[in-house]
Amino acid sequence: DTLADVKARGELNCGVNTGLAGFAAPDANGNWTGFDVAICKAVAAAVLGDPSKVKYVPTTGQTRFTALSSGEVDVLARNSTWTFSRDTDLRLDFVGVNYYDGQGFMVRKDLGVTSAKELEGATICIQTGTTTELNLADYFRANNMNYQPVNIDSNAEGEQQYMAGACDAYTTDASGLAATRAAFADPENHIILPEIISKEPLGPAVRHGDSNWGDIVRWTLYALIAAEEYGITSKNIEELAKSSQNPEVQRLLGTTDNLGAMIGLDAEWAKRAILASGNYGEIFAANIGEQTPIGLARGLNAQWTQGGLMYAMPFR
Amino acid sequence: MADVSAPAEPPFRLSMLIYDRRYRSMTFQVIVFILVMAAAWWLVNNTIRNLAVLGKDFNFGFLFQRAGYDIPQTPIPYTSDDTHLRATIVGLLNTLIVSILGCIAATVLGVAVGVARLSNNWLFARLMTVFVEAFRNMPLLLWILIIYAIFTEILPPPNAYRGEDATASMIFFDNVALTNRYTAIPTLAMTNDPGSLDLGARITFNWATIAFVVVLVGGWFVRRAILAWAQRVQDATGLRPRTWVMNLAVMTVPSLFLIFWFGLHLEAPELRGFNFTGGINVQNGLVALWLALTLYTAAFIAEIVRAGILAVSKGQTEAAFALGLRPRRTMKLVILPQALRVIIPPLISQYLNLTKNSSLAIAVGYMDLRGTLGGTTLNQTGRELEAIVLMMAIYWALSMIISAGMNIFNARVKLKER
Amino acid sequence: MSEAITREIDRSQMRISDEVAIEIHKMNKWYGTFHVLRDIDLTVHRGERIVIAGPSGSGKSTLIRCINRLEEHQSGRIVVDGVELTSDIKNIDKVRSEVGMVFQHFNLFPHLTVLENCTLAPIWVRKVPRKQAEATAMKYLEKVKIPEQADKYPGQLSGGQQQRVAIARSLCMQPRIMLFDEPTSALDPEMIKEVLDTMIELAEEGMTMICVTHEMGFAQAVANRVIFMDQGQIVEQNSPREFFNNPKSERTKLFLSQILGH
Amino acid sequence: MSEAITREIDRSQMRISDEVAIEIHKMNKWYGTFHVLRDIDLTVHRGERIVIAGPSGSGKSTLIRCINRLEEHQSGRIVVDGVELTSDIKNIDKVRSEVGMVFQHFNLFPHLTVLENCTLAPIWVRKVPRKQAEATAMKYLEKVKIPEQADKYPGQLSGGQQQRVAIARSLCMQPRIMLFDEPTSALDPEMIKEVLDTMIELAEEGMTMICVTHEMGFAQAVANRVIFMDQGQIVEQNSPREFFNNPKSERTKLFLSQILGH
Amino acid sequence: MSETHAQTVAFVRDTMLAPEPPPVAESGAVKWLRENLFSGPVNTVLTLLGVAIIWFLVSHFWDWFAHSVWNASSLNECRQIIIETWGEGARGACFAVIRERWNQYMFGFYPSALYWRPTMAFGLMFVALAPVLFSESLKIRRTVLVVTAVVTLWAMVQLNAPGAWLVFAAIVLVGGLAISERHVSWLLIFSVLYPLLGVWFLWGGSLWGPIMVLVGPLLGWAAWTLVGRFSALLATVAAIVVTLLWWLMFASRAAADAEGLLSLAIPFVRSDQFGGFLLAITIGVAGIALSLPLGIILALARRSDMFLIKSMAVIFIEFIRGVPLIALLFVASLLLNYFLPPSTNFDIILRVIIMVTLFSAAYMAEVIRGGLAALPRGQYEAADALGLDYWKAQRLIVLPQALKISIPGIVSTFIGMFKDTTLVTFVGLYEPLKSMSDAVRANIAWKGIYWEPFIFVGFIFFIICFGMSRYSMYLERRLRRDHR
Ligand SMILES: Nc1ncnc2c1ncn2[C@@H]1O[C@H](COP(=O)(O)OP(=O)(O)OP(=O)(O)O)[C@@H](O)[C@H]1O
Ligand SMILES: Nc1ncnc2c1ncn2[C@@H]1O[C@H](COP(=O)(O)OP(=O)(O)OP(=O)(O)O)[C@@H](O)[C@H]1O
Ligand SMILES: [Mg+2]
Ligand SMILES: [Mg+2]
Repeated sequence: DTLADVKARGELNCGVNTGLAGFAAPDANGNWTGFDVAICKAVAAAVLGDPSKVKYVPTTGQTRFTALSSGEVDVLARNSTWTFSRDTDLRLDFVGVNYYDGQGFMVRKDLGVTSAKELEGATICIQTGTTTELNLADYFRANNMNYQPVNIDSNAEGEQQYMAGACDAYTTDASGLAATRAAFADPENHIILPEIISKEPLGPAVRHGDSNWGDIVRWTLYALIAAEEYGITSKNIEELAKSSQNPEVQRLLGTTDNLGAMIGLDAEWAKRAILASGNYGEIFAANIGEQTPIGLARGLNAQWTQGGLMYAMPFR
Repeated sequence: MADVSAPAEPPFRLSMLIYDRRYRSMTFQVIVFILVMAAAWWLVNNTIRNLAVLGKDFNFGFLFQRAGYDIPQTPIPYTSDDTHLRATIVGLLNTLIVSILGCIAATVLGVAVGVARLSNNWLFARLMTVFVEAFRNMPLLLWILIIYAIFTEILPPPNAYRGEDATASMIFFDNVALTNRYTAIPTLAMTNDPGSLDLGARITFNWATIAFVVVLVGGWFVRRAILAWAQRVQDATGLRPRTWVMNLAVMTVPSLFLIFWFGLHLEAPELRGFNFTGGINVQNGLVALWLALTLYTAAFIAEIVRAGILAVSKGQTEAAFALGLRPRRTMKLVILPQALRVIIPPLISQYLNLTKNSSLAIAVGYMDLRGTLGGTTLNQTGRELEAIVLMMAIYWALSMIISAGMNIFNARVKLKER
Repeated sequence: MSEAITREIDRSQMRISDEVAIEIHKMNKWYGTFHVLRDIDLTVHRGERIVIAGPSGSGKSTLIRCINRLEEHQSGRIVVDGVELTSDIKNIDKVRSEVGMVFQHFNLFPHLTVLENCTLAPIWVRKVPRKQAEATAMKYLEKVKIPEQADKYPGQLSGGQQQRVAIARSLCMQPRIMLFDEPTSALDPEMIKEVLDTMIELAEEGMTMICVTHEMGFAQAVANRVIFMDQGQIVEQNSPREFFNNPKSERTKLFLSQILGH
Repeated sequence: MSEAITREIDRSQMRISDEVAIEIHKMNKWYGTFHVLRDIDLTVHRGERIVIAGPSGSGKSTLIRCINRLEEHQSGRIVVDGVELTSDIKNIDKVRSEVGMVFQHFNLFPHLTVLENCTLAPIWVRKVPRKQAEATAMKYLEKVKIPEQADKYPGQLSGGQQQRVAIARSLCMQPRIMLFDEPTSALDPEMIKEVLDTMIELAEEGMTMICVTHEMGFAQAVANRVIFMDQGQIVEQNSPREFFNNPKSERTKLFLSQILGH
Repeated sequence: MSETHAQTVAFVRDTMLAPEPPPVAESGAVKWLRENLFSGPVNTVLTLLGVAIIWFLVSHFWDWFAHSVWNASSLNECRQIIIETWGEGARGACFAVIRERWNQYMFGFYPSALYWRPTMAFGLMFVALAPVLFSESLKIRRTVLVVTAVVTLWAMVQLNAPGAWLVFAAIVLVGGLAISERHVSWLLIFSVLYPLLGVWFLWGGSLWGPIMVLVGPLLGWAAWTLVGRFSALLATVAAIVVTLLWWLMFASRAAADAEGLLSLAIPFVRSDQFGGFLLAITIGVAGIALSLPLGIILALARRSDMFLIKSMAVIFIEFIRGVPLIALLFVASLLLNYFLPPSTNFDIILRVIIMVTLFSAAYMAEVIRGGLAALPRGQYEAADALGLDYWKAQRLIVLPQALKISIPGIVSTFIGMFKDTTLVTFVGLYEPLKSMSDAVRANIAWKGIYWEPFIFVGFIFFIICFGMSRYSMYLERRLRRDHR
């Protein structure tokens, strides 16, 4: 029973990337920040009452799922794509999507390429051991094109190769491309091609078989998303908790109905989760949004009310 | 006087299991063996229980599923539609390629450097020392990364070869292009292609290749015969006939004939689209890995060679000189045969190390066994237990083959002593 | 160890011709700035047997190593068998095939059998057919009394046997001059005798020999001349009888008193 | 080397009791298929001093190594001080602490000082307190006349001194029987005397000793009995006087002529 | 004619010749050049080649080095400074990243207020090593310890170590120095205690843990002496059983209880905060310290004449030596959880240390086996003849000598292992070379910096490994002299 374990331990073990700008990276003092890290903090706040009670377990592409299935981590929030086989064969449960991504290509402007369809025969840098590798193979196969893959081990290597012109195009999730491009000395000389060749719904995962724990993580994520939808922010949450008349908000913040009890938590769980690093929109804006160096637009990740896909199930 | 009669075997007592030397070691061995077996059983039992808890099984069936990923450099035909098994084999072949190339180059370079360190050229000996110390005292991973980065940073991208105002030009009579992705080398083409031998599973050998192999192997045997003949002549007359002309001819004449017969010629790579095509593009991952392994291992081999030569005492050289042998003959007849005995065993273990170290290939994206089976396949199928067990078994088998070779060699050249 | 010498040699049987075998004239040698050999003058006639003695570090080894150019001298002349030693390789080869050398530590080739040790140089330097080289080798192995060891490896022999193989190996090149550098000093006492016997036999046959040794019994029994060296120079030269009974120089006296007192 | 023996021993002072120290009965030993020791019968009384001689390879070393079970015998019996040597570890331990052994190559422990060499076994085997062990050790080091070397390491001593340390080390276990395996044959001639003197002193005190040696002077001076071995068998056994002056067997005569002639 | 002939050449030197300087052509710089650089056509070519290589390297990399920037807070700032100072298009290194992230490269994510703790542990390690590694020569020992003491204390002051601990470190360092002057072997006690102390300094927590670990062998020893009166074998068994029982059943509880009574705790630091060279050195040192005893046991087993024992040792050693370390690290991170009882989970660093230990133990066993084989048979026989049993003989006679002979091999195994700690990057630990640099690059300020971290990390590795290899060469020469 993961919940009991976590409570007994007094600490949430959260699997994260070893270092991906915007999503999860330790700073010089070992403090973790990032879009995925915020999920860990929210869950810890909901379950343990303290967003800092997280032990971050850096995982590589190879070790991430094993770390989860062996019980080394309780939640895996490591920009992992939700796929059929991972959900079934690997015995994981993806509990939701915190970022709708898609695989794209980045090329130099002076290459004169404007579409991925023009990449016949190109050399393409790709990180090994990810779904992108499979997508790329499928895409070129489907379009009857040839390409030369350059397998690289980490994002840093990929950037370095791409910068030196060792590959014509660099492919990874569009969010990663944007982050990478942002760090270039000359971002204007690089373009991200319009084709998005895959769906990459990234989301936190838990072990298969512990549905209650899965529910906690899932609804913590939804709480963050819903909070944005209802306009609950870390600034106004205390006030809304006292004064909001919206029954949906009241239920969410535990003013009426003790939803938390149904998942083994107390009434204020969602409030704490939102307080940890703000609602979904705040987290987005603080880590990867347009004001950050990474500068991602909300796009698909806008609320459903804004034409995006972020849609929290009702708290009822 | 003590009464000394014929010794009667004392009857067996339980305490003899501990106090009698004959039984004591048995007892000890049995206890340790039981403990070890118990530990092994414990591990296996845990594994079985863990697999059950996770709802997994131990099953190599995933090897026959579609792999779905591409591999940059494939010695045998491979597409993403092939199975994980074939990807594994591709990875193994890639491991073998870089290991064998590395062993050869490291030996050549290592011997050269080892000898150069003994040279009386002060400057060169010092330079070689710097080389050896630099490579021995920094992690191999660092060298792999650095060399790979040097390749990408220093060499021009393919499109630098493009157009009128190309900033780079091909070398070796426009046959080879060095780029920061790969080295484009010409392929061998034939005007008179004899067709291929199909071994099934899309593995083919061109008859021409087979013909060349036959010629080379045959040539090697003929060469041995020539050497034996030269030895016989020398034994009989004392004068050793010159054999190098014949030796050269044995290999080259048939080869030249075959080249002519098949109309063999080079087909230079050409820049088309983004990349060079028409030739063979040797990935920089391979070249950088190969170079790093070579340099790193060569530094160790150099030390082994140096120690081996130094181990042959100065007295041996002097004795040979005093008998009137020239330096070259002394090297060949006296120093080398003795030095080799000292050199070969650690040399082989360097080969072992090189083979194992080639598993760092992933750092430069070269898809070796660890990159395919232990990397992407493991990752895509989630079969970590099976994949790692299989991978370790393969590496272990490689090592055993190499060290078995070493033991045979050692037994053959062991010095006879009192 | 004078008891090791079993027979008194009939010196009258040994012929010394007037022909000069080795001529050394004002030869000097330095190691770096260290002056090892100073103004060496020495003439050896064919058939002479010369023993060189002297304290450790006096340059005895260096002197005889210069004679077959294992070391280079820096000034003066060395003429062996009419050939002057210069850096001309041909001359060096000529001299080396005339001069045999036996080392203190034998320096046999451990990877070759005794027979192969003995035939190596004849085959590769003298270009003798193997059969013939082997026959010669067996002849000399018989002379040193170990023909039955021909197929063993040096490592399997005792020290005395090894040194005798070394002597046979040198003899196989049929040299006209033999140099010995303390051939018995690395041997156990029982084995010294075997080797000295072999050397005495050689001496009886009239081989020109220069021998660095501290076996004074041997010197008295076979040498025509004893040369005493100190500090890189020849301090005294005399017949063995005179040398031992009536040493002239102070240094020689001191040296002899140490050696014989022991 | 009879000049090494300085004093003639007053034999009347040495007591040989009737008590049996070592009893060997029909003992046989093989190395693989090679029959090294054949039907050895030997009784040694307490206080006896026995010298074993014989050509190389005759099994002398093997015999005395069997007595403290460094080698295992395959048939027959060996009873030391009433304890029969079988593969029972307790018996072996008992015998080894009664029997001291001195090797040809000393086998001192180079990483320990002389004093530590001597106290090691008393402390760890006999469980003697360190202080007491050191006092005993100093006593025996004085007996072998090198107390001043106690804090040096074996590598800093001469061969003769090392061998005397080895003797002292054995004595520190206060054995009732001492075995010596060619204790002087690895020594330079000057040093042999020191060691022999020490052994003679031991003999005078009535220690039971079995000594493999070729020092015939020593044998004549101290032995009660000389045993001559050849091809793994005891060929002759006699008092030293009879043995040297009147050898019975042909082999003994031949052997003596070689040894003494040399 | 012969006799008379000898008479005619009689010669006595009355005045000894004085040594003379060698002829000009045989000395001085000219000779040196001729002999060492231009002694033949081949040599001349080699010399020119050497000069060409040096020229190539200098001309290509010098200005990059010369234009280094040491003070900037981001890569862009570096680029700006270089352009400002040396003009458009100038290339230059940006070593400012090292300056900025120095602490991270050294200590990983270790709490900065506690940096002094690993520093102290590292300094005290030299005191613990003094009797083992530097026992040979007083001079070296003195130099090493004085330098260690000064550097450690200085660094601790810089890192704001609390006064009490400064005093503690000073006492141990100076005390160690004083003791090592006369009785190095006394320091062996410290060497034995050091692993526990080191673990405590690095990870912190309660001192009672290490103390209770230590109590195990003490109880074992008590049991051994008690039972030893009856039977040596039983005593050994009793000692082992008591020790293990204590460790497995009681130690942790006793530590907790004792902590409740009297708190001896310093702040606890979790393994995941280890990184950089601290991690590399921790894994390296722990690996070597643990693999040494294991290697000894394996080596003894492999030389044993008991068939089963021997074959098990051979199988283990050959298996470990046959697979790449990276595969074993994968076992540590991916498979170890399968092999242990369900839902046991322990520290990844610990798991990696276990695998690294097994790996180097196999190599260590081979090194020690060489040392054992080099020991003359006479030593075994003398030990036997004195009545020492197998274990006493091994402990008192054989191992002290064999280990000493093996020190050079052990040191080079350690160098290899230390370099191999970089591979833990593949299991997600922050070793300095790749993971730490990647982590630094994951920060927007340093994204895109590539060469400088490599050069820096390589340089540190070089210093450490080169120092150790020189030291082991020195030992080798010394041993050769001693063992003539
Ligand atoms: N290669 C060398 N370089 C420098 N000095 C040398 C060299 N070889 C010998 N020497 C020095 O030259 C001197 C003479 O050496 P040599 O070996 O000829 O002496 P030796 O009379 O043979 O002594 P020994 O009786 O010990 O063999 C010694 O002082 C020695 O140290
Ligand atoms: N470990 C062994 N294995 C096989 N044969 C051995 C072994 N040790 C000794 N031998 C053989 O046993 C025979 C007797 O050896 P031993 O050492 O007892 O002779 P020894 O009389 O002491 O000779 P020495 O005077 O040379 O010491 C010899 O032929 C020897 O080769
Ligand atoms: Mg000399
Ligand atoms: Mg013997």
